[in-house]
Amino acid sequence: MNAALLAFDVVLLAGLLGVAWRCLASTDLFRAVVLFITFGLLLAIAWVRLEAPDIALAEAAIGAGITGALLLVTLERLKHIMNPHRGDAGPSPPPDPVASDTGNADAEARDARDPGAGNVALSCAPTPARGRWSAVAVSGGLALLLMATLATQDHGPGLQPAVAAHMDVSGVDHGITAVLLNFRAWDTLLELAMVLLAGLGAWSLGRHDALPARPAPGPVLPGAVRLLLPVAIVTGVYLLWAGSHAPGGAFQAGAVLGAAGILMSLARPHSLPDPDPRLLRIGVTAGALLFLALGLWGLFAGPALLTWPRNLAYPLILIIETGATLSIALTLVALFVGGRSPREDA
Amino acid sequence: MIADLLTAVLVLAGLVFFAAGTLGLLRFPDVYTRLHALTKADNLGLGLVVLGLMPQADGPAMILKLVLIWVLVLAAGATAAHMVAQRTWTHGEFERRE
Amino acid sequence: MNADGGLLLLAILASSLVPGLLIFFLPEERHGLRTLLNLSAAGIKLVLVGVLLLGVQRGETFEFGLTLLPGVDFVLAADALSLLFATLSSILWFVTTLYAIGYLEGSPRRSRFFGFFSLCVSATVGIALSGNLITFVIFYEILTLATWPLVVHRGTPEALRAGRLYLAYTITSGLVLLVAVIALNLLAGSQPFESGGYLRHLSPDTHGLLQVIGLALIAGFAVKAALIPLHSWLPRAMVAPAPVSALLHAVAVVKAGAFGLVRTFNDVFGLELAATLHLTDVLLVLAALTILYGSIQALRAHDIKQRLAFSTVSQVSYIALGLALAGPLGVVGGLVHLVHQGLTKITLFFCAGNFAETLGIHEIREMRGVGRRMPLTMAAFTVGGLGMIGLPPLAGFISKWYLGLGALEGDAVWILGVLALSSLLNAAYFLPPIIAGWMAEPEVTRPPAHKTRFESHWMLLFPTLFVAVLALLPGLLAGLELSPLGWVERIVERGYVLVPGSDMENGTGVAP
Amino acid sequence: MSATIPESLVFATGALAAVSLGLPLLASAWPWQARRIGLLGLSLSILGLLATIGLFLDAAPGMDAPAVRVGLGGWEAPLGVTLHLDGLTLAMLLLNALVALAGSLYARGYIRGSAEQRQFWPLWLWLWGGLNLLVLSGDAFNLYITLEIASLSAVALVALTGDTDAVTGAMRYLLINLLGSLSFLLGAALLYGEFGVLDLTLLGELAGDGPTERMAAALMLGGLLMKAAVFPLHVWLATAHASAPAPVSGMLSGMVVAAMFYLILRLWLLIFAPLGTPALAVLLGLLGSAALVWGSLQALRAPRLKIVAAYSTVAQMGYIALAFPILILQPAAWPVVVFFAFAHGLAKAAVLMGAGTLQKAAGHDRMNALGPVLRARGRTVFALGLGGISLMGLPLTGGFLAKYLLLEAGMHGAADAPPVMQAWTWLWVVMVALGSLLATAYILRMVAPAFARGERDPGVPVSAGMEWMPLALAAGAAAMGLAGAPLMHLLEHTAGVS
Amino acid sequence: MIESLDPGTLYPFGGAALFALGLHGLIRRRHLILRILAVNIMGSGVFMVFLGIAARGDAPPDPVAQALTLTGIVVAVSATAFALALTVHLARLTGHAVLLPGPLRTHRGNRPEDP
Repeated sequence: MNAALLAFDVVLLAGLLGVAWRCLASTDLFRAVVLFITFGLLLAIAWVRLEAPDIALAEAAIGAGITGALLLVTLERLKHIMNPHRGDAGPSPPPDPVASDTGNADAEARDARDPGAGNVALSCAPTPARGRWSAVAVSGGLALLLMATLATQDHGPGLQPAVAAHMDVSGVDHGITAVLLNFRAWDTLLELAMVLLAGLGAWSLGRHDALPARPAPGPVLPGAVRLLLPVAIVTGVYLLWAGSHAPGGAFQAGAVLGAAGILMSLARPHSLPDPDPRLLRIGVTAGALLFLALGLWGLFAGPALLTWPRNLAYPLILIIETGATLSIALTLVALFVGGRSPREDA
Repeated sequence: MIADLLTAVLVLAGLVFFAAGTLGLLRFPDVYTRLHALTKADNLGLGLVVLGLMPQADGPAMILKLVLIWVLVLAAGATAAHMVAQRTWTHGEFERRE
Repeated sequence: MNADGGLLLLAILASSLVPGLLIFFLPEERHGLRTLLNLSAAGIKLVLVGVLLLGVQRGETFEFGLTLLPGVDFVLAADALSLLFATLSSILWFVTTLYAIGYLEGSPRRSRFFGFFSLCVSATVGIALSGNLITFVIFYEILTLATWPLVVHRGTPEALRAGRLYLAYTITSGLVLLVAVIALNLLAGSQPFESGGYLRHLSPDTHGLLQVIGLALIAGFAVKAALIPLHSWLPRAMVAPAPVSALLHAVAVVKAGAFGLVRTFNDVFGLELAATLHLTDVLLVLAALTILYGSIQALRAHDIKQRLAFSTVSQVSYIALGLALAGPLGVVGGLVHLVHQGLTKITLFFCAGNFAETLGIHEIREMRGVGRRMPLTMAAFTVGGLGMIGLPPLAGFISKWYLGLGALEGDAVWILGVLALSSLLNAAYFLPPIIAGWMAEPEVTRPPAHKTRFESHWMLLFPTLFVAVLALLPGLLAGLELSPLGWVERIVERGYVLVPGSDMENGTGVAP
Repeated sequence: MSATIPESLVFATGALAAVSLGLPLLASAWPWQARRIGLLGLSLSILGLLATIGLFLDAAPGMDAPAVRVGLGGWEAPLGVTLHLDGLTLAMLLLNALVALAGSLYARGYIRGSAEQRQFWPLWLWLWGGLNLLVLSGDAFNLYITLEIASLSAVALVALTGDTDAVTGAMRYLLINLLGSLSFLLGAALLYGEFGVLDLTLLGELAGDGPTERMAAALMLGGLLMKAAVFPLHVWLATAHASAPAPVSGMLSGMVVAAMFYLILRLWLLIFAPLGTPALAVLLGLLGSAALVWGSLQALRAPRLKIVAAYSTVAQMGYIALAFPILILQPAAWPVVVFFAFAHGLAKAAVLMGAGTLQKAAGHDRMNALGPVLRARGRTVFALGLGGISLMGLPLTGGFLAKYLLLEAGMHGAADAPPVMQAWTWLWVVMVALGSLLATAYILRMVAPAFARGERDPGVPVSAGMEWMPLALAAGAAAMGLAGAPLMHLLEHTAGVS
Repeated sequence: MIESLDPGTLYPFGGAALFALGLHGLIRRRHLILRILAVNIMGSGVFMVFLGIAARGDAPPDPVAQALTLTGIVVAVSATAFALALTVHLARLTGHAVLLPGPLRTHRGNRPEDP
């Protein structure tokens, strides 16, 4: 039986390495991004194979989904920056039945003439042959060294027994959530800070441009969005709640809700009002602030920071996870939108 | 025992449709036909796989979740296909420069 | 007594440091306040040094210690030797401040000048009062940092080049010293100066290493003591304003190097160990060569300040010579010359500054007949010149007399020849300007000076005359207890050099 | 946790971590008041820190374990994340607080626009908080996250000015940081794979010198050396530091680079000390010497004041890299790294902020046209000079003590090293001496125009903070010259120092 | 031979290979988007090593290593998001999204006419 599994592993790893190699070696950025998203999905399968469903969920939602969306929108922005005023007038495309008088109508008409030109931003020079072999030697050598070192390691169980021993006290009965939100809560808190910091950094660079994603003409997308949004929100909440006893949790739920937000901002970009900057800032910081505030209770009363009293552990963890989910979803949408809202600088 | 046999048969049938879809993707000349191959074959394939997994499910909740997955993939597939088709129709073939 | 003794030392240091830092932040136009600060600081320091002098004479100990790092202590201590240098520099600082205020009347950036001027003096006094080698090196390098801005004060490209050369020499010497001090610290631990040297107890097998360290220390101090071949920065630094050349290059900086040699030979190695390690012979040759080389270069120099600079190069080597003779009489000669040369040389520099400031004279040949126009300054110049040559009643004679005795005692008879030859050379480059000054007819008719009460600005004239008188006193009153000679004999008697068999030991004390 | 650790110290450790995270969070939630939160918070945290140092100093002799180890969430070492408080941590926290407070007071005048302030202050506090958490953390994975937080906020701050140089420098800095962090994480993964434990102290007890430790050391220390801009990997430092806003470049050169070396030292003391082979010593020594010479030569050639300061950082980091081969011979001399970090941190922050003041006043910082402003602004030039003196290692400054310790350790190590290493160690001693000479050259190049004759033009008036902060920092660097013994006393109580 | 190639050793090897592949891409490719992808692939490599370690031994997988990987993925996505925002900002300023290894602009200011 494990011969079949071994074969599956070898094929999967070969596939992963192949996709990664093709992705990094391609000269067309769009192809590289698509390959990268495929790589993310294959990776999710690998995590399932390694009996880590939570991580597979996160990888699919965040690694492939959110990162893929960010990459695609960045490519669109680069294309928009590289050649904003393109080409000559030509036959205009069939009238767009639903097109509202968006500012982009003329831009859309313009770039319809030479479809290929738009992609000049999306290609990049192939790698110069000069330093090729030295780079291959360095990375190959590093790979072999790593493998040799890993081969010498024996197969201990790691901290699994320690976690199992304290599961009864952790307030949840799913290992990973217990580690994330109780045993190593400090890592998770700093991780929320990291997400927040990425948002602040993106905001500090400048104001966000008019969303490049032009609403596709026709009723199909708005209709699909109307259908998918509620389902996404319900799924997100379900994931959040299920995290305490089954694979799921704040980050996966946050990613799903973030994806819903991105979908909403893509489908109807212009009718979406910029949120009040003060509320947005507080919303983005709420998750981590709540987490720290509850942690302070442990500092003053209990033995150390971030200690949950035994009987209150589950409700506390649930509150923290909700806050974290909202903040992560908000931050991911903000990162997708790009810079800070013009209202902030008023 | 019957359930395992049923699952194996249905999943294999599903795989056949997936293979057909992939073959279509590789062989068909232009965007629109490839879209057909992908959305039609894969969705059907997925339906059969979901059916195949149902006997393995341990409770009505799991079955409903499987059906929900299938419905979502259908909706997403249809929307995506429409979007790609419309963009190609308005902006011409996304030529490949190798 | 010890606690407030340390406070007294700190007060002496602070008395020039704190006003210096205050002056930095004084706006340029506050002349009155700046002069007040300067003079009061100089006055307070004089009083404090006086108190210290009396204290040390009564035999009390003054000590201040602060551990910078485990095994590295910042120690200030006042003993007879340090008093010698501290008294000299505080008296001369008072006089030079007066002179500088007069000299820099109307020139820009005086707050900056006097700020760094005060820092220099604090560093000099710090050098005098430092209790161990690491503290000495710390103040040695602070002196470098404080003097550089004064050398480049005029801001001309030439001054900046001179400053760069000065820094190159002194920073490198500071580094060499630091490495040597660390090596010593590793060998013998950080010990305070101890008369007779604290290294003499070390076992003989470390002598090879001690020799290298000794040579490094000599090299490090030789830069500031302007021994050849490390002297070339001194003539170039004459580009600085006169008060800087007078106090710093005639007294503070150059003496710091010489004082360093004195401390190393007397209180670190001890003269016997230095002799066995042949360090004294190296120093002897270096000193002799520098004396002659300095005098010859002085002869060839046309500019007054260049001549005085080269004369300083040779005169400071007398102190090194005294040390190198390793006999009690030689040391007496060297130490007493430290004071005499300081007083005499500062007189000459003040006169040079006076001539330049009042009549714009820079060259030796322009001094013809200057005696008629500026008789008092010319008289001071004469006293200084004759003192340098070493005519009997004056101070120079006493140091050369003791150096001669020391040479005889240390049976280095050829040194007598060097002394005689250098005195001749001194005469050769000092007598012509003196004679020309008094006797010769002024070539160029100078514009009639605007009638002031005195021949030049009073703040330039009085300090010059005061210092000229000071240059006379040690010669005439050599027998007194508190005269430099008397004080140096007390230092030497206190067992610095108890070379067995010398007549010094039985306390007869050679009367002048 | 041994009973002798007083309750108040455990609380203080937790409080320090909470404040270091709470302040940035508050500032991010309420950017309109971020400046006030920042200034108030920083001053309070300094007071708290001083109190903690006092507590630590009189409790430390009584404690059997040299370090206060607090398991967050009540979970002890292998399972939970532990915070780590000992002499070394407190010294770095103090340095971080001092440089950050000085930078904040400086930034009050430097960052004018209200929109720009709203972006600057949260990121600034994140940088300070991230570095605090980095220094407090005692867990390998937690170190990875704090490294990421500090690096990301540093990159965002560099890119804040928005001119082309800054953003290019920031991008290059970001890529180097990501590469460094990932290699650090892979090293931690290898250690976890071998020992199944992430806590540094436990790793220290388990680690020997097998293949895993060697590979993990190469990856982790390599990543950190990359972030600390040691010679071959220093390319990002010049553009990033030169074009960043002055308080940021002060913090980058002063604190971020020093924190990386703190981490290298911490890993060295706790885990990787047995790996110190002569070959590694020679390699690190050569790297350090190359950095020293290359950095100084570039500093002598650089046309702009801030670039001279940036390359001077590369050179000074060469000093610290030189300290490690000497540490292999003379393990007891490890405090030299902290002394260098401290002295360089204060002095370099003073120099860079001084340069920022001059740039603000003159509108540019090209050296060949800066004469008039230099002549007019005596106070800033005095700060540059005093900071420069500490960089040169001349007496009675922090730099002097650091150089003294390094020379002493080098010569002591050379005295009783095996013959082959003796030659190399003497080379390191000579390089240290040469380094301070080169430092004199480029500091002189910065300060000399102020003394040259020429017209004086104070240029645009600058705020009081920008006028006095460089001087305060330079005075701090000088005052550290007298504070050698207390710092050494504080450092005695450090984990991993047998 | 077969049982020595269980996931506990195979996937860490794969992770090491991915890390090296990503490093190669990061060194060689100049375009920022590709470099960011390379960094992500390196990150995935490290996470594969972590999860490979977690799956070692026949005991149920080690939740701590898996939690660390989850945290790592979120940190990776935040760093990537910021890197992409910075790339767009750089493109807006310089007109291209490539970090040319060209001469350091630091020595540009030598001539007086330099900005």
